[in-house]
Amino acid sequence: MIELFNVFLMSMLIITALAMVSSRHLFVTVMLSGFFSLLIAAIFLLLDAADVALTEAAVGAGISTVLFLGALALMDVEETVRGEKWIRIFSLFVVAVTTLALVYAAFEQPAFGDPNAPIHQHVAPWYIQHVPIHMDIPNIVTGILGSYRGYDTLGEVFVVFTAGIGVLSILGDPVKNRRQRVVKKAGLRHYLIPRLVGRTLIPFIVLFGLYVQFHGEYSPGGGFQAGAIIAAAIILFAILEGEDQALKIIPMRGLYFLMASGALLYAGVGVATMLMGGRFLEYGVLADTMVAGQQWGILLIEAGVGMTVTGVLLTIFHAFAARSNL
Amino acid sequence: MVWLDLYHYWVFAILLMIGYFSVIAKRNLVKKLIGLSLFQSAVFLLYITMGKVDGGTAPIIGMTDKTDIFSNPLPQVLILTAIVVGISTTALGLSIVVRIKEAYGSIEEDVIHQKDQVE
Amino acid sequence: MNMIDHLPALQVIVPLISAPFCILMRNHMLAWAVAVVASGAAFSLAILSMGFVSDGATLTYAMGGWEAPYGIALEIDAFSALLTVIISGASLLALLAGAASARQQLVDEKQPLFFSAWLLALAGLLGITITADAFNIFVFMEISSLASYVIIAAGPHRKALGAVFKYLVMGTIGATFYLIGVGLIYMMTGTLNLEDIALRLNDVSDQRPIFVAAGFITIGLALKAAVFPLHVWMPNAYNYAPHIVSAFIAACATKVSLYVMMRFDFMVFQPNLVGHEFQFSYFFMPLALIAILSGAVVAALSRDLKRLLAWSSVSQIGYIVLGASLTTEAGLTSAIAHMFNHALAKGGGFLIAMGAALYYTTTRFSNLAGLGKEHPWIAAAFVVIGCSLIGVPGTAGFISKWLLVSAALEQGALGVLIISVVVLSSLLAVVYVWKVVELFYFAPRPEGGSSDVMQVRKPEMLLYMLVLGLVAGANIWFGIMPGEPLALAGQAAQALLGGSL
Amino acid sequence: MVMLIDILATGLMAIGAFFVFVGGLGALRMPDFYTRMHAASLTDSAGPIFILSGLMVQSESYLVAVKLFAVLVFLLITAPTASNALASASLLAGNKPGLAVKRSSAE
Repeated sequence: MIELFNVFLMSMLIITALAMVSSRHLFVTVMLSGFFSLLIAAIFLLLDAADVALTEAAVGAGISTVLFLGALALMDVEETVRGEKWIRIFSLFVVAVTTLALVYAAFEQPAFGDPNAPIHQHVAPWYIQHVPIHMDIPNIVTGILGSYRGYDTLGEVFVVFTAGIGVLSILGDPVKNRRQRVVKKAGLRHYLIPRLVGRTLIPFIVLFGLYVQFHGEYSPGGGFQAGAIIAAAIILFAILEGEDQALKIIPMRGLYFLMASGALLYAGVGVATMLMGGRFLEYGVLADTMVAGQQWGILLIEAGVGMTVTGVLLTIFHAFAARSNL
Repeated sequence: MVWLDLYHYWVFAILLMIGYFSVIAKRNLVKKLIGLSLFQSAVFLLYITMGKVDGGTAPIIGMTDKTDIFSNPLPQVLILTAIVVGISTTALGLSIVVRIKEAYGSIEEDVIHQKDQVE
Repeated sequence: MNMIDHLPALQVIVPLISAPFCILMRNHMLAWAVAVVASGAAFSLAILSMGFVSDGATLTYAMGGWEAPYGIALEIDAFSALLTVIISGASLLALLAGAASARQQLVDEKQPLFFSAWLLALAGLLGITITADAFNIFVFMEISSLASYVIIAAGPHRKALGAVFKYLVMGTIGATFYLIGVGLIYMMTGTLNLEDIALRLNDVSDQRPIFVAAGFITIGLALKAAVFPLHVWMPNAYNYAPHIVSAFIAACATKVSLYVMMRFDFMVFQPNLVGHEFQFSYFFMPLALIAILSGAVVAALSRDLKRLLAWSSVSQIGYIVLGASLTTEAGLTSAIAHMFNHALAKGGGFLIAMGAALYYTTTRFSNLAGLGKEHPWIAAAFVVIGCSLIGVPGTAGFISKWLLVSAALEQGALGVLIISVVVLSSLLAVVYVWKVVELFYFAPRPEGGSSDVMQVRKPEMLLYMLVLGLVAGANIWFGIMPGEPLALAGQAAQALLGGSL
Repeated sequence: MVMLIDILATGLMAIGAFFVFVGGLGALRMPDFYTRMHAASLTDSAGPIFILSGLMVQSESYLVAVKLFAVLVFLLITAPTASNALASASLLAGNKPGLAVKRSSAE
């Protein structure tokens, strides 16, 4: 039964992808890409990847759609020029070669879901066995993300940070950009109902974000998802009440600070463990016992991740919105 | 049937093709970015698929007490990272597209190319 | 634990942590100073670790205290030590020399963001070279690429935007290809640590997914390394980037991708896959030969100094790939030594372009005519660096070319072809270097060309001249006394062929 | 008892599925924007009410039931709001309802 559902979702996925690429209207493409993300999140959930599904839903369907729409507000939404024929033929050729390579690799792969596949033999069982011993938290994904591969996650935070300062550097400071233009309408002021409902809901969304943040060790969730959710709540506020109001609550300087301090908190935990006699990001030394130290470490770095992600996503949103005037 | 057992893999391959084609063949810059994110999503699917274990559950201890078989958590960790990398790339790409639109008045690669030639 | 034990971690962490501090600086000079200090620290750490590995030892570090393959391991051996020296040295020198140029090309209030991105690019490149984990390479590759897009997009000309977009698309495709390859390998071996992969690959080496993975990883990294014909993103990106960025990125970015490619190929695939070294050879050698010639031809035809240097890079990357594709110890030694020497020459070349642009705003040939009369030192430095690009005896470029030629001689008949290509391209290099030298010394100054010159402050100029002199001097020094880099290159080549990490 | 719960749950979910199906059909077949939107709003009002109640009846623990209820409440607040925003945006953009257009042309 679940297989059938899986096949259905997969077919929808392919149909959506085809529609996305063939549609000439960019607005349609972007809305479909949100739908695509939601579908693929559902598939991830069926494949037991709850954390990934939550992230994809928050980031892919939520934030990325908002970004695309914000950018589309600044440009023509119609795709006018069709590529020349030789380009299409060349692309088909390149894609065909790649696909042939992938088809060639398909056989001799372990079967889908085979518990004896090499991937399930070597490192993974060790993690599943040792997470309860080393850090005693139920969510194994959080354990690996925060501790065993904490260095990857540090890198990831800095990727996000790079994107934040990159967008700022390319598009310019939102506050200055806004000042240069005449602000016509701020937000959806004349829509009473959305405003009212939005205002009621925003605290709950933030609350949910905080739950996802601090419950990440016990259930799917963690800093990235929480950051995306909290950022989404504030973006909703900005859409309803206007950019300026949102910037009054958290000004640009605050966002800079949020971005930087989140990244620094994460790296700072690493430096602290170094100074306390451990290796970089060896949380065990933070407290008396290994387990307590690991839990503290993961809690702290997840907080850092959440701060940076929130700060960066809001910064990017403001940077786009200031250009488009919403 | 070997073919049908691998259907997740085929979906991955088809999505990859669609995205890749869109990146190379489309002349519209936003379309290229959309294709790029499609291309990356396909790879996410590849990783998550290979982590699935038959009869397993999400790797959270004590979430359900029916089984103690867990799907492989490591690919999930990797893909969490990759998703965030993907959105970062998209955001950066979009901001460049916005600037290109402002500088050239178009987001079609051919038009931009023409304007560069004229100069 | 002793602080020295933390060396591999500190090498990456120091620039990484400095980046967030940079954006909190309100003053652009302060941001610049933070970047200089961080690069300087990274450079001294790199020199320090070079001292440790020069006797054949490797420094290892288990991140978070988790031993590989469960945690992420860092590793510095001769090859990576040489790379870290190149990267951090290029960053430090470009920053020191480029203070005036940055002021010329960038808006003051954007400079904290710019230098922060610069440090992230530096940390990303260092992170790639030091890690021993296949997925960690991807993460740091993305840090360095995203940061490079940002600093290249800061270029003043609108064409920089188009160039960066192309770079972004192709770079992301390359990284995603790499990710597919790593995924397939992980599927078959269940591990991500390079050393562990090399061990466990042996059991499954005859299976198809591994072949395909090798292909995806090689193509993906070749894209990032701008190996012909995947170089199309590079010339424009280097050309339209701010001058200070060109000097940094051109000296080290593509080499890091080449480094990863060589490490993967020689340490993971070749010991395990039957016949892989021949595939590697036959795939890359023709490409390298075409790259060497075509890059030099386009460079000889170009009418802009930066464009010339960028296309010369296509040709010079060809030399590195050619050396690697011989798959012999001598060939690899020449490739690795050329990484170092080319970084010196190309970094120096872009420094000249930076200085010329300070006085004449652009680097078009029509603007630069007669530079030698007004700024004799810059022109003299170009002569030295140009000789190094050509490979004149007594300069650094000669050493690696000589090594390459002697490595090719071992190959018999094939060697003759290789040597003739090398000689031909050296002649082309003489053509393009001579074009510039002639322009600098013998062409008359155009009327009123230098009217809109920016005000260059004295200390900035002094720093610039000092760095330029240092780089030009180094091109000669390492041409006469190539001891240390050559020893490291030899060790690295041995380690690569020994198949141990 | 278990049997009864199963029947009840299946029945509720079937009704919900029916509403969703009708909503989808209407969104495709209705003549103009507003009527189509009206049909589509069925999929996120009546549909979820029945489907989620069916799931709640079936759920194993109270915690799951409460979570499902929270989801339902959230949906019932946001879905109409979204429809309202969409409709008024369309009206502001000058998109007249089909019936009104017909009437004015008949007069």
